[in-house]
Amino acid sequence: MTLDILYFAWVRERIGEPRERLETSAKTVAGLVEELRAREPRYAAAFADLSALRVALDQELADFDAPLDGVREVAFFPPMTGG
Amino acid sequence: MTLDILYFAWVRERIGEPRERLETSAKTVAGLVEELRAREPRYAAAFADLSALRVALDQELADFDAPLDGVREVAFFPPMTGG
Amino acid sequence: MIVRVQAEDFDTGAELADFAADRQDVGAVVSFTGVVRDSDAMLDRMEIEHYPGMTERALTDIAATAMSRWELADALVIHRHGALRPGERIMMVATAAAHRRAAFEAADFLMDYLKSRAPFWKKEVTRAGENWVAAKDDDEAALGRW
Amino acid sequence: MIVRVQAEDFDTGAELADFAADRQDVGAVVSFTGVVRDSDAMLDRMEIEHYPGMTERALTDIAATAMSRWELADALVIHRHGALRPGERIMMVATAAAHRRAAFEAADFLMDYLKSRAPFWKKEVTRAGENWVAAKDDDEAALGRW
Repeated sequence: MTLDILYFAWVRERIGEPRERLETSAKTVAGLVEELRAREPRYAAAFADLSALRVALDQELADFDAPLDGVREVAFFPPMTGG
Repeated sequence: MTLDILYFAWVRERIGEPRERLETSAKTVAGLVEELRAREPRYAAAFADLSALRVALDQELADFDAPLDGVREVAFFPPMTGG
Repeated sequence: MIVRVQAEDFDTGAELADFAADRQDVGAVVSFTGVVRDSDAMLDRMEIEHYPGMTERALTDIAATAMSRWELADALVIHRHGALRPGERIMMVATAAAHRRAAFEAADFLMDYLKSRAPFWKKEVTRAGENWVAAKDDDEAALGRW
Repeated sequence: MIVRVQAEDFDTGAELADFAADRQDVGAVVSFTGVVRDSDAMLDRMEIEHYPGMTERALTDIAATAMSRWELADALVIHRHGALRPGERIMMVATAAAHRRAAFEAADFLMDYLKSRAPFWKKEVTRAGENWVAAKDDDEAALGRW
């Protein structure tokens, strides 16, 4: 499965790029996070504390145990601070 | 004691004038109301139901049992509907 | 603190543009504008009577109470009197604060008090006749929120 | 319903002048404007990042929810992104309704949801350095009000 992975705010800064395309066989967001963490220290740093992160699947907020079935775009970011 | 008496909204319309000057020996607003009621049917009509009226003494909201001591201006009107 | 009672129209946008401008501690501005409504297309005009002198005093008291109860940078109240057509602005309030909660609450408070404690009376002149708008129990009860 | 996400400034007054104009059933218009605050004169600028696509979608969902929960004639949300100086407008919401309670509550609701559910992130760039503004527990808790 090919996914577009997007990073925002300090997640983007820690990982060093705003987006990448990834081939994965992960079934859930949590599985994808495990895969990313194992890649490089900058990913391990960005994903160290999941309670400080939010995830959106195809531009809708989701949980970390959500399945990736049929998903095209996954975004990781800190809690939002609009307004 | 000489008082300026002001009327607003439908109180003004029932009494037929916006203000008048009155010589009175009434001690309280309620006493003044009794005096006014006794004058003419239009006053009796305007003051028939005190629960539908509000009173201000020298431009501050007051109760009907408030004393008139030192007061210069008394205003009678229905509940306010600003905004 | 700005309190104005006037027959003339006002421009909500222009008032807001000037309001609390150049205050570096303002993060939130809330405004409320009241407009003459005509849901059933019967209204010719709304006539607003007031008590000159007491009106300014009551509005100033209400605004000062808001300034003391919330941390506001500024508060503004404008209320018109006279004959107003459907769609015309009747009044506005605005509040400026560091944070949104204070600005919202203070504007809400200003409106509740202005409705029931400022000496204005509205008469509707419709095709079917004239009638004084009655105060609503809800509006009096709303004061209990504060 | 109007939802705009833009880098350019907007004019609160001009937006309000056009908003819900010519609606005879509107008696109450509430607006909220958020401004870049600089209480201790340290801020150079606020940088607002967002998630193009999701932002418009999230704001539209939030505005549609407000329209369905309150009897609103209209709702408006404008949010800027990019670098903003102290005193610059960040965003505004406006609501129009027959009655004031609906207009106030819906504006308050829009702000609470927009704070915590729309994908914006603020970075403060001060003389002392840069830092991402942390989400407040209060802001998340505020959603429980609705």
